[in-house]
Amino acid sequence: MFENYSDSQVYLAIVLAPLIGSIIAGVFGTYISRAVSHTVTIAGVGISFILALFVFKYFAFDGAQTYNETVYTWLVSDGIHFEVGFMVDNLTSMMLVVVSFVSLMVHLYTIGYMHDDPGYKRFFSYISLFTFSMYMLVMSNNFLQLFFGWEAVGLVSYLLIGFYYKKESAIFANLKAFLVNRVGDFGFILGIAGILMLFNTLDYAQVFAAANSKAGATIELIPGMQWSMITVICILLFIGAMGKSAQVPLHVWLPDSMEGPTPISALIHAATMVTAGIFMVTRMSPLFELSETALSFILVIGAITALFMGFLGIIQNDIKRVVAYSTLSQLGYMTVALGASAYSAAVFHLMTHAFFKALLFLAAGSVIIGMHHVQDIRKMGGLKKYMPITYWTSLIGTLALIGFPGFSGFFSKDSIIEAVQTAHIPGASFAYYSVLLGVFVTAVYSLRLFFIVFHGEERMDNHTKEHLKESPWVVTVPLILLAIPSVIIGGMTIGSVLYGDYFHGVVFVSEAHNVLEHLKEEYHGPLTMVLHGLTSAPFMLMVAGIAVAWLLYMKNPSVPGKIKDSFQWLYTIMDNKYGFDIFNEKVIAAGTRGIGNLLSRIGDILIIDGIIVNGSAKSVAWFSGIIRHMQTGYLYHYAFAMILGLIALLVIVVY
Amino acid sequence: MNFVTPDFMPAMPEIFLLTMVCAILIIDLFLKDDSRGATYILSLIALVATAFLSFSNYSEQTITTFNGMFILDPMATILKIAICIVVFGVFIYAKDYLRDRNIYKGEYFILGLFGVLGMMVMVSAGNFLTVYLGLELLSLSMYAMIAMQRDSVVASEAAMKYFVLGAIASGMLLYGMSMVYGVTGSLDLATINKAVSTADRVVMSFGLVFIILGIAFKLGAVPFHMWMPDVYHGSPTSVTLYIASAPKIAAFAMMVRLLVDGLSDMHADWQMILIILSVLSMALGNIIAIAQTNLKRMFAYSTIAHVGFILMGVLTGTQAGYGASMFYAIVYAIMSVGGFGMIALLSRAGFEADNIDNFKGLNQKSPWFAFVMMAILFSMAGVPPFLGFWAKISVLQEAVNSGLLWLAVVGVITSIIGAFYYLRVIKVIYFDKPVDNTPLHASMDIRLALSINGMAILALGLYPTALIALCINSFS
Amino acid sequence: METFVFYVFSAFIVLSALMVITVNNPVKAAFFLVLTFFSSAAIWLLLEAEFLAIILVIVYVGAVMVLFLFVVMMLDINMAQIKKGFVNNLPLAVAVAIAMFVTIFFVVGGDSFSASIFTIPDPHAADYSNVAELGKVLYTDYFYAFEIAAVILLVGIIAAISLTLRRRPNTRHQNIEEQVAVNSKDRLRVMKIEAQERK
Amino acid sequence: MFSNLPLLSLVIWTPIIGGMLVLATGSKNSIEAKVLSLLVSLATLALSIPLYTQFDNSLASMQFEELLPWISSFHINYHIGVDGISMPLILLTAFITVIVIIAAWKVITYKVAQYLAAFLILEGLMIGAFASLDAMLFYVFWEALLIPMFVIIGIWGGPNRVYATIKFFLYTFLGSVFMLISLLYLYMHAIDVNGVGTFSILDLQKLPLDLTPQILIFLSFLLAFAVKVPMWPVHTWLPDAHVEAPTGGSVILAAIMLKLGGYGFLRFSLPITPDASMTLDWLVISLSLIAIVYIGFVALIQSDMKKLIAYSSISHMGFVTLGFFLFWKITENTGSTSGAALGLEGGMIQMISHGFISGAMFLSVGVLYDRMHTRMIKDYGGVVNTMPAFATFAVFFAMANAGLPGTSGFVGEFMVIMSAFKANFWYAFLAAITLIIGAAYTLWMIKRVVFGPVANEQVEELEDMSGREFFIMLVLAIAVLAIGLYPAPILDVMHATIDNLIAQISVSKLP
Amino acid sequence: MLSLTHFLVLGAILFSISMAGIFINRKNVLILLMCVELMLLAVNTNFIAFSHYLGDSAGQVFVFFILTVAAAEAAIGLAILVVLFRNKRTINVEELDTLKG
Repeated sequence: MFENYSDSQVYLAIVLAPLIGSIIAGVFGTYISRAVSHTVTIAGVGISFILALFVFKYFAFDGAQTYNETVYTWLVSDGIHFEVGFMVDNLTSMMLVVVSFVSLMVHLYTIGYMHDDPGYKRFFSYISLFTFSMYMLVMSNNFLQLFFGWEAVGLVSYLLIGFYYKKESAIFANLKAFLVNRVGDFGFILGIAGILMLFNTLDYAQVFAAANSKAGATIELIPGMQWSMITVICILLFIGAMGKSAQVPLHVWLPDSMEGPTPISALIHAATMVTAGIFMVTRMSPLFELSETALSFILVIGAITALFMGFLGIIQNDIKRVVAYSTLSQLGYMTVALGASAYSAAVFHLMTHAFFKALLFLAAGSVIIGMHHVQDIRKMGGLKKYMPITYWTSLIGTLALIGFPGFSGFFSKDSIIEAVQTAHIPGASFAYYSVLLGVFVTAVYSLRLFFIVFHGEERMDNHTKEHLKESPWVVTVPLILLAIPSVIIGGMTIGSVLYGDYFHGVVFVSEAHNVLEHLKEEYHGPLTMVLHGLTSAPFMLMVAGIAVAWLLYMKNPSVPGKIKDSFQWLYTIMDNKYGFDIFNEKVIAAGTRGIGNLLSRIGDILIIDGIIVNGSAKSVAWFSGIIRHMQTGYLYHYAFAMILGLIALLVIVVY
Repeated sequence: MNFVTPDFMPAMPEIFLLTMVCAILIIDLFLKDDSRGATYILSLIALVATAFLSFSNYSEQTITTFNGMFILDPMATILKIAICIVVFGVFIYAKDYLRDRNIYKGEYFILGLFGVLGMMVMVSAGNFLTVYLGLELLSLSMYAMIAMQRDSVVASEAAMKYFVLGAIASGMLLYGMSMVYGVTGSLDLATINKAVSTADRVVMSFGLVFIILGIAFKLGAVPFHMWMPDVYHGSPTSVTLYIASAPKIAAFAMMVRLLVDGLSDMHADWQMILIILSVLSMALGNIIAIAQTNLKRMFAYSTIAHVGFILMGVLTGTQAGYGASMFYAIVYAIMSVGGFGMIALLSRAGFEADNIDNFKGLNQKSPWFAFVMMAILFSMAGVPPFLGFWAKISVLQEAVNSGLLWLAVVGVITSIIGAFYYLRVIKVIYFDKPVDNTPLHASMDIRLALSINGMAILALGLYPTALIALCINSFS
Repeated sequence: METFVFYVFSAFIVLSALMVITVNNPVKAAFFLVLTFFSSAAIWLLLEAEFLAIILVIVYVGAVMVLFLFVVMMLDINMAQIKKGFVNNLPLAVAVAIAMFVTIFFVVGGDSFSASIFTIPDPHAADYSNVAELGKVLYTDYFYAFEIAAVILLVGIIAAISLTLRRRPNTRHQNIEEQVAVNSKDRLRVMKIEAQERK
Repeated sequence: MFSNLPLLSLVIWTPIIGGMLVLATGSKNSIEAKVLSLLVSLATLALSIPLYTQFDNSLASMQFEELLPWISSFHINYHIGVDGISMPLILLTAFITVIVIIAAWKVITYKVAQYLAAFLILEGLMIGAFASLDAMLFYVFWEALLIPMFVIIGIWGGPNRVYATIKFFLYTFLGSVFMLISLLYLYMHAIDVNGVGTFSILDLQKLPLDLTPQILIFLSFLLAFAVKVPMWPVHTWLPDAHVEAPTGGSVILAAIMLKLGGYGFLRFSLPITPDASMTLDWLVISLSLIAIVYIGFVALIQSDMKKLIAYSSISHMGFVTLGFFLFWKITENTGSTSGAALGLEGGMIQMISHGFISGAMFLSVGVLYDRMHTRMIKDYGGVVNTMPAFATFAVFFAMANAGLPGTSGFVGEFMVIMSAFKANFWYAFLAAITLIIGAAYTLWMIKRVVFGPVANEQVEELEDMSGREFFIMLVLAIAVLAIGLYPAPILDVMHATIDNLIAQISVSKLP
Repeated sequence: MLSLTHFLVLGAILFSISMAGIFINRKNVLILLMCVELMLLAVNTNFIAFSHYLGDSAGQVFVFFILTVAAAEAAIGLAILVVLFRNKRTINVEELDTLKG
């Protein structure tokens, strides 16, 4: 069908198909029916999915060379070519498949989920636009386009979180999301600027090729202190990743983003967009490898995110927020992997996570549909018998999430834990214990959610209960389709992705950091790994976690309340999410406004306008009012002025 | 004794004008009040003819006659024409105003024409004596014109003040002349100029100060300006029109005759004095103008500020500087006559439009005249593309060229202050609602003349080349 | 001798001038001014300006001062008012006058005009006619100025008349021409009056 | 076909003379005045297009030059021409004026002919200022355009218009008179050097000059242009002027008039006083950075939409001036001039882009103001419910204002930040803060105005945009998007000129 | 013997007295006019003295014209005074302050 994959038209088609769908559904939304709008967008994404599969095949199985071509020159200035172009290699093709697959599932799912929503067509337009943006991001061959995609997905995220624009909380959340992301972008663009300064180009290939030769470059940020330029760039770039991938402290927007419709949470805020940071760092591995400081920084940030965001999952009562915190925690895992130079592991976890997390979100969405848009888990319970498909797929997702041996999550997560264990850079041991403990925490909150929602006492009101039934097929089919890779994809691909040469020539790891090389020596196929996993520490912790969850939420549901009462202070801290939101609102937002007020009142209004501008005008007017009385109207005063002037001039001239 | 009949030809315009005035004086005696138009028309004809005669008398060379008392040079010709044209406008603007106030008498025109004669004498003066006589002829005519509105308290007060101060000023001028005469032994300006180098320096400087006082009084430079606001304000607008316009040209000519033709070797001395006067005039004029609510008074202060600029050109002591000042003086006269003309236009029987508030909402009543007034005001403020801008530029350029950069800076700073009060008037015209909706009633001639005046300010602003060249070339 | 005459008349001038500015009554002031003029005429005679000295007396005293007096008399001036505030202004006036004088004196009192530079001219011969000398130049060299002076006087006439001449519309006055030109038709009108019934 | 015509003169004088004609139609026949002025503005736009199509990108010299003697006594010539810097700005002016005239169609009811005429005359004067190659001619246009603007704000402005107009006028007047003195000084200096005075900008650029006069001249230019741009701390006239101005006035003010300041830096400050620019570049850079950050904060707390956008304009114009003055710091820091053109061209494209975006933003406010007669943010809320089409454009332009990639707002900011990093990390750091603050104030306003539940009854009754309004917004949106996606055509015309400029300023003019 | 200086000093004294007169007299415009006459007298004395010592008749001619003009001036001044008095019923200098500021 597509014989020549290096033909740029294929890649253009992948990118443009959803864009065209989006434009049709969005711009011409008023003139077309709902059916048309979902058909065109799904067709667009469908085409790109199929093409992505071919591309994947081409790279993964046919062993194609990296495709790197320019589409058009955006602008030329100072001899630097800023271009829009595609770079497709193994990493990209994998991302393409993940993105297009999840996106397709979400598109389908949306038909059911958004069935009654007045913004139906708008929604399809947005998610197709998002797909386009995400393609641009992952297929970029330069930093500029990366930034474009980076911001574009942010824009769509903004639009979608605020999809219910009448809801105060939604439009607050989207503003927050955009701004927090902008903080990350702030670092990101500086990082790009640093790249341009160091390499005089923004083209990946050229930058990576020259990376080693520029490793010694320094920059004087504070007079007298020389910093490694690469470190500065890497940390700045990673700040961008922190924003997009919601790493502490720029994670605050992600839980709030759950204000958006659930399909969005699955697509954008779990599977794809939030992993852009992971993708980016992986892409930049030739740079990051040159800076141990940056890696260490990444490692620590990731570890903190992985552990502490997990804790918060335990006390959440909103079904989507629990999953959201879980996402945060998992993103922390990926980041930890990046820090440990296990880029492949990070991307591997990214992939598996995309499937099972999308699954979990969509399942949650299914529950929400069933519950008539109630999201509080305290009002659920015993849904197993009403929603069997949802129940089973959720179980698969949960098991994958907690890394139950054999499920896809197990392979990726275990690899990360082991990789960190092997790493030696500063912060590695902290990270190791964090992720290890994280396994326990993950098990606790995941199973807590699972038990409370699907088992135990039915706490919903009668009206809801009467209408409670399994979701329609457009909802359940995507669940099933996602459940399949959630189970198998890990074991299937671990060999080639992690320990094979799938990422050869894509991801660069310096000898000193090459943790996966160590792991590779101990790896003897997925089955052995599962067996080995059953005896490892993470497994024990996971089982302990399941047990605790079972005890607390199935066996003795009253205990959690008591624990909460006796550790009130801890609960308060956690309920306030460690105070990040309060800090942001009370200190940063209020502080910014305060500074604005201060500058406006004192700077502009008082000093510049009041004293200098109006002040000088007024003083001239005042002086004028005074001095006009010199003109007394009396003849002799006039004569006096003349004579005085005369005498003064005489004195000046004659003497 | 051998008496050579002097060459009368160069003085033809003056002789003609005098003949015309005498004729008008006699004709006017036999006219009834309702046929006063004849005097008006005849006066206008006299002015046009005089201007034409002056024009036909134009000569590149300097011609002297009447024993050196009369000088005809390009500057004299141009200024005479300018004076005639400006006074032509004055008479047109004044007509309705005079009629509305029952002072539409032949004396206004006759005295006005005598004043023109005086100005022409000043412009062509080659001798202390002719300077003095021309000055007095002009001044006496003006004193009388001001007091002509006999039932007006303010007019008679203004006349009195002007008279007393004017008499003092001319007394001082004479005192200075006597000193210069004493040390140079001559009243002839050219002779004096030659004698300056050998004359006693101290006495010369001493006399110079008195002479400058006389000039400065006539121009209205601070601190010899005090008469101006009161006189401008108190005089009937028809007369303010006259006082505020052409006499400044004559005063400029007097300054050039006395300082440049007569005392150019004293440049260092008078430059210093003029700098002081210029700075004080620009600053004080502009600042006090801000506080004014009476438009005539405001214009008076604005005139003081303009005088500072006129002085700025002359004090450079360069040919180009004199030319620039001359240009400024002519431009000022055109703007000023337009400005006061607007007041006359808006005034009607029993109503003086000399308050700034009287201009409220003019744009609603008459967009055209609002535009004309705006052109005049922006021109006065020195905003391009209006004529006043070029006047400022020429003078500033010469100041800069003479190394008086700081003076130019003072000039522009004060003109910023100045812009404020002009803007205030424009604001009233354009942004405010009219207080009364009485439509403008004015005869065709005044409307036409004012329109031409306003358009001249714009058109000459767009293409000032010829006028500037004329002025500059007058001095080279 | 000349010196003596000079000092005597100078003293007169100065004193009477001071009186002019200090007396309250304008009539007195006018008379002191006349005295000043007379004394000045004497001084001018010392300077051999006979014609001007005569002119000063005839024109100034004879015409201008009379005009002054005429106006003073004509205007009904409140004398009581005029007396006030004199002392208050004195210090300033004296200060200004002294400053002025000192300044002038510094210039004219120095060597600039000393006898060494301006030698005292020999007196003219007895047949010298100041009038003839002035007359000769007045109508030749100063012809132009003379004409202008004539115009100035004309302006003075016109101005004075137009400012002060008041036509009183209500005053009764005879118009001879009209009286003569009158005929019976204008004066006499025959009217027919209808008889009316007595009520 | 056009080669023989004095194209540039036509572009300048068509709107001015057209404006006079419109005035002549009087206030009675408003529809005739409207049609006539639309035709005039379209004709001007049409005439200006050959300036682009026939422009030779490879030339750094002036093109479409016309030279006529004007005031020979002072060697002032009617000398006009365009290069890669001025040509895009002229096109922008012609374009925006059409928009403004269409926007006024239904909105202005009071003295329509005068309103439209003022805009047409203003257009001609602005183009004249951009095209002038004679400093005095430039100054004449530069000052003269204050008059129509003064009238526009004053007659059709808001309640506090008097204060605003006078402040606007005096501020700009104050700024420019010192420039005038400098020009006069340069004229005199030209006499000293060449024996003959000149006001030709190109000749003045070649004039050798000592450092002290250079610094003084530079400062006077700085004052003139800084007021116009406006830069902190001489910016306070702008918010007042914007708030009081009618929509069209705000659009022209933001879209074109501010650009005159930026243009002045390129045409006068940099080439005429390169050594002073080098000595004092820290000053301009500091002021620009203060503008970007400080004004960003101030914009954040504004409660008046127009004021907010006005402050945002100041902040965005900070990028322009920043980009223009990075050259020396870059050479100092990196030892090469690479990156300087990036800053200069970034500044240029920022100006053009800001022309579209700020214009569109003010028009958006205008759309709301025409319906509700309030500019206060608190009076709105949930506009999207009743005006979905409008909301779409509002969000789009807000995003452009926040510098979203893909819109024109991004291009300039991006280029300047790239360039600033080369000069100094902290310049880029401070400049990049706009990414956060800019988004914060713009989107916060959008949140409060556009999103949310319907706030009150007036909002409930709002009608969505008319076809005319929609058309204007669409045209602007396309422009913003086009520049954002493919800015190369605009940049290509300026490369030669900018390179030439850099070559000029890298040579010292010290004798 | 009498030098030129004598006459000039006399002129200076007269001139100064007239100045003083302008200040002292705040009540009566008439006396102001007289002060002006005094001033002209000082000037005339100067001119005549110079004329005499220079042996040049021009100074005297000038004085002749000054006298002529002064006469006309006095006529007009007094006419204005009369007009003023008719309007204000006073010639008090201190009351001539309608116009000021």
